[in-house]
Amino acid sequence: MSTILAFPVALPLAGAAFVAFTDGWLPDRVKELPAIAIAAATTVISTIILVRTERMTLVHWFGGWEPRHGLALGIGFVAEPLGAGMATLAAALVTASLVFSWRYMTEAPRLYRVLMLVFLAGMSGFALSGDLFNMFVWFELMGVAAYALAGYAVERLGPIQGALNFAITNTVAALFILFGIALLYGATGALNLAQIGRTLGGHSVDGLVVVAFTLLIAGLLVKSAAVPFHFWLADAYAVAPAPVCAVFAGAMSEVGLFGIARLYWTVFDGPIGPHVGAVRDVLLAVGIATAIVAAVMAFLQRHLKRLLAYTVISHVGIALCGIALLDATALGGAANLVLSHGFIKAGLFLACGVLLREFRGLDELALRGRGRALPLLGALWLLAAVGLVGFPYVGSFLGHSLVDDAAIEHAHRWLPATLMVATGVSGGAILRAGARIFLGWGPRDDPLLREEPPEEVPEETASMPAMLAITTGVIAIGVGFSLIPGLEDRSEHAADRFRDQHTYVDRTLFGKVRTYGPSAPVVIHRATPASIGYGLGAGLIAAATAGFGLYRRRLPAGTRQAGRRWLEPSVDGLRALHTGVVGDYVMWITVGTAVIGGIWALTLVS
Amino acid sequence: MIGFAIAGAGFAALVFWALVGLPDFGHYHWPYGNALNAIATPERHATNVVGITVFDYRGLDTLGEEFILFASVVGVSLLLRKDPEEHVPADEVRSDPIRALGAVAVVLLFVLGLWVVAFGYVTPGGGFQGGVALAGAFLLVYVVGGYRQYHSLLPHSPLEMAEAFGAGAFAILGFVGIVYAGAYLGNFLGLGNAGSLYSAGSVPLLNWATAIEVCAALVVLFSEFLKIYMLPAASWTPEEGPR
Amino acid sequence: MIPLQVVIIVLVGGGALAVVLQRDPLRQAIVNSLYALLLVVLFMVFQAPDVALSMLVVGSIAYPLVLLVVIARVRNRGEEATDTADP
Amino acid sequence: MSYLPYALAGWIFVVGLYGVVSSRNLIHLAVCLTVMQSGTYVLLLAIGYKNGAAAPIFRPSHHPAVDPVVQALTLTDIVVSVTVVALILALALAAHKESGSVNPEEIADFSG
Repeated sequence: MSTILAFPVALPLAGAAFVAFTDGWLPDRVKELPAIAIAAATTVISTIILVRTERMTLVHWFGGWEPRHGLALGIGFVAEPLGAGMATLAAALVTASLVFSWRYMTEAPRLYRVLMLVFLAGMSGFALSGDLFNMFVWFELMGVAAYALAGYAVERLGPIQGALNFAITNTVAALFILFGIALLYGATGALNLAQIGRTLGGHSVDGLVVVAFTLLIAGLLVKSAAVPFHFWLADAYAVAPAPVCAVFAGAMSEVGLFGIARLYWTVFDGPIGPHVGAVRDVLLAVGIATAIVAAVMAFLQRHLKRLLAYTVISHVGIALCGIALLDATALGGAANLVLSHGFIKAGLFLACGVLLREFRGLDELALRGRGRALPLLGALWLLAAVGLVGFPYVGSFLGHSLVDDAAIEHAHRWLPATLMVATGVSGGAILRAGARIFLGWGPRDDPLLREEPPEEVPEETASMPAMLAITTGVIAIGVGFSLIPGLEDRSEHAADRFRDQHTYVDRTLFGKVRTYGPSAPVVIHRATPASIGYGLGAGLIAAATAGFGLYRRRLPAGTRQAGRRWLEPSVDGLRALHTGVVGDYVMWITVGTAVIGGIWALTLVS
Repeated sequence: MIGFAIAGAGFAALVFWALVGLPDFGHYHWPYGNALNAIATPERHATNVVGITVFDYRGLDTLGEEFILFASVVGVSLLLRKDPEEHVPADEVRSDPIRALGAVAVVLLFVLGLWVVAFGYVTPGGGFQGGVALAGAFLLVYVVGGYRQYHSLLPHSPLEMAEAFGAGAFAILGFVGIVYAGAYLGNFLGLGNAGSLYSAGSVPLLNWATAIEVCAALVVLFSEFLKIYMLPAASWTPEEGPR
Repeated sequence: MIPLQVVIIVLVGGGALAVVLQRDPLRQAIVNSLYALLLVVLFMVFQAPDVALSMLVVGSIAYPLVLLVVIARVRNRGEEATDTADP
Repeated sequence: MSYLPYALAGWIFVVGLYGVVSSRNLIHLAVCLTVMQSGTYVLLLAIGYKNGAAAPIFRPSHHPAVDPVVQALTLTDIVVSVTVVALILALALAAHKESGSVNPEEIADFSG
């Protein structure tokens, strides 16, 4: 009955109320401290929970309402390594962005800090909760705080449109999830994940189970921005302030993926287990489409934050493929990808904040060559790009290799190559932007890229060294992820525990505690030659894409003509789909859900 | 549009196909609800089971719900912070009968709101419903009196402190629950006797914390929107800043 | 299924359609409050007094205030209103 | 006949979704979102209903009652609906201040 599980949620909430209550009394210099202290304390507590979950799964029943002979009465938090890892990632990124924005956010800073703490509580709650409706409440809390934060720079139309698209699409997603929860409650009479999974085990796969599964997965796919539900993400991340984007990109999109894995393994694995092929194929198709489409769109952007937003979507697609393989190694790989990508992308968005403070704008072409004044930032940008690409033993390499191994195991030989191409293209887009800004390569203008409105300028008072230090720290953690000894065995072990529904039910409903062996031996990941090959391949493709982006003019005219004739219609078509009008986005959500639901209706019903 | 029509029809078909799988209407037979109905009075001495479910069995949902309201009102003040100076027009309601009857109505609605909050765990009602009614009473001051009375009666910062106090109190009461009852949001006061105001342990405290927070939050929300409404049309044009 | 349930279910179904089909925001706000009232009756029929009270209070205080203020502000700009904000 | 309340919930949900997709005015869209959400209220309460049972208010004495859990969920749901509508309307106000319009097409500042 570990009450420590309540703190990652209760502490930020009480802290947010405290910050809102006492802000008028604190002297100016000290105003920032309470929020940062609370976020740091939450990070420490989440890390303690993560370490303790290595030994055993922790459970806490709120209000003291323990289950009575197998019937859950109250709401329970169940902490497993993956969930605790997600909560720790969220807390670390919120702390980093609060320190980064020490004087970066000068308009209504009190409201900004309150919303960041509430946002942290929402993510921690979603990662730890063992109750389906409680997860919806944290999903909504995370959403409400995020909508306001996205619309922070409210005096320009861009942020308002971004925040509106974000709010409306995610609210529709939340309603899909709620409808799915109501259906499940009708079929099982339970809201506790373990209880629903247990009751649903005996339930035949009928229309209700299939559509509830579709609605829940579609709602979470909207939150993690998989194609065709991804349109809102680029609009929202391109306009939110840099520290807010760091937390959005680093943790919020991944929370959606975590929800999909949690729901499938704990609730739906029972009834849908025998038909797992159909689920795997649909999620793989969505994952690959997301990775490829977003990588291409990233290449077509010149506004740095919009470019990074599309790379976020592309990486969500890759992690979704890891989850979609529905296999322990792949799930461990996806968890690694999520954690390493989370830190690196947060670092890149913070780097955009530094660029914005220094040069008043984030337009890649306008910043050409001006980055030479910040060599450290240039080095960080290159390091981050290499880390995202999954170069051997750097950044997300461990995650990529685990997913590749699992794909080969499941006879999906073509998957690693596809993911390599997608990673390469999105990495190439980042490299191209970095090379043009920090090294001055490439032409001054590029017709392929679109013109974007100027960015709002932060105050000069933000201290440059502090911002650079935070950016360096965050990127360093992300890049060094593959070198953490024994991480491979730990993540596979954690993935196995995550998938083991029977032990989960015994632990939560019947209190049967099972302790797990000592942590894995300390050994650095022995990569298979195939995964090293894919890592190097991705690096090469990234370099080639960046080169193509910068020096397209040097190609012989003939190939350029053929390229334009062949590529132009599809590129324009793809770009035309992103209309920026929220009615179209919700239509795409409906179309996507209807298609996925239709496929599963035909294949899953026993 | 045709694409959407087909997809929309497909989506509707899926929804109605799922609803067929639900047990027949009126035949709720699950142990969860029946168990909560059975143990509400014996173990918590409370007669309104929905109120006890909201504040005790599933108290964490209500904590999240309070902070959703708190965060959205903070978000609205963040989004609408950009406006020029306060503009308080002299638009008093001049007809005396309305003012007199209005004053009576305000007091009645206020007392009704307090009553609905107080008996939240005994009869239908509760912190949220009563809180909104109380906020309605404050709004009625504007409707029958005028914006000047409303504005002077409800200065902005104490309201935001009350809102933060209500939400924070709910979270802090949860921590007190750990100290006394061993679990976050645990019930820690004596249970009193069912059917009376003094019953159901610490639920009344949570109930009143919610009421304060909801009332203050909604009044802040109304003030934000009324402040925008009161701006003269001239000042409601975009500054000449970047479009 | 007692007749009262059938009647109120049909009314609520019609009410929902009316709210969605009414494109003018001001009229829609009024129809929305009537729809909220129908929902209150439906919730009473479903033996849910707390929810009915909540819907009643929200439908009569929270939604109308928020909607009418925004509609008034948006319509003012549309018709080049006079200087003072007409109530 | 026992399918009618569920059909009503599905009907309200789909009608609300149609309203959101086809809306050309943010205020209209926000209200359609609340209609869509009211579909989930009706579904939740219909699931918890028991023929011949009364409300779960045991005053003065205990009696067969409907499911209290769905009513607690619906209460939380109504609060979520109010807060989201307030936020979206605040954004609509800001959009109207900047662009003079609340039509999502006219607000589309950038795309692609």
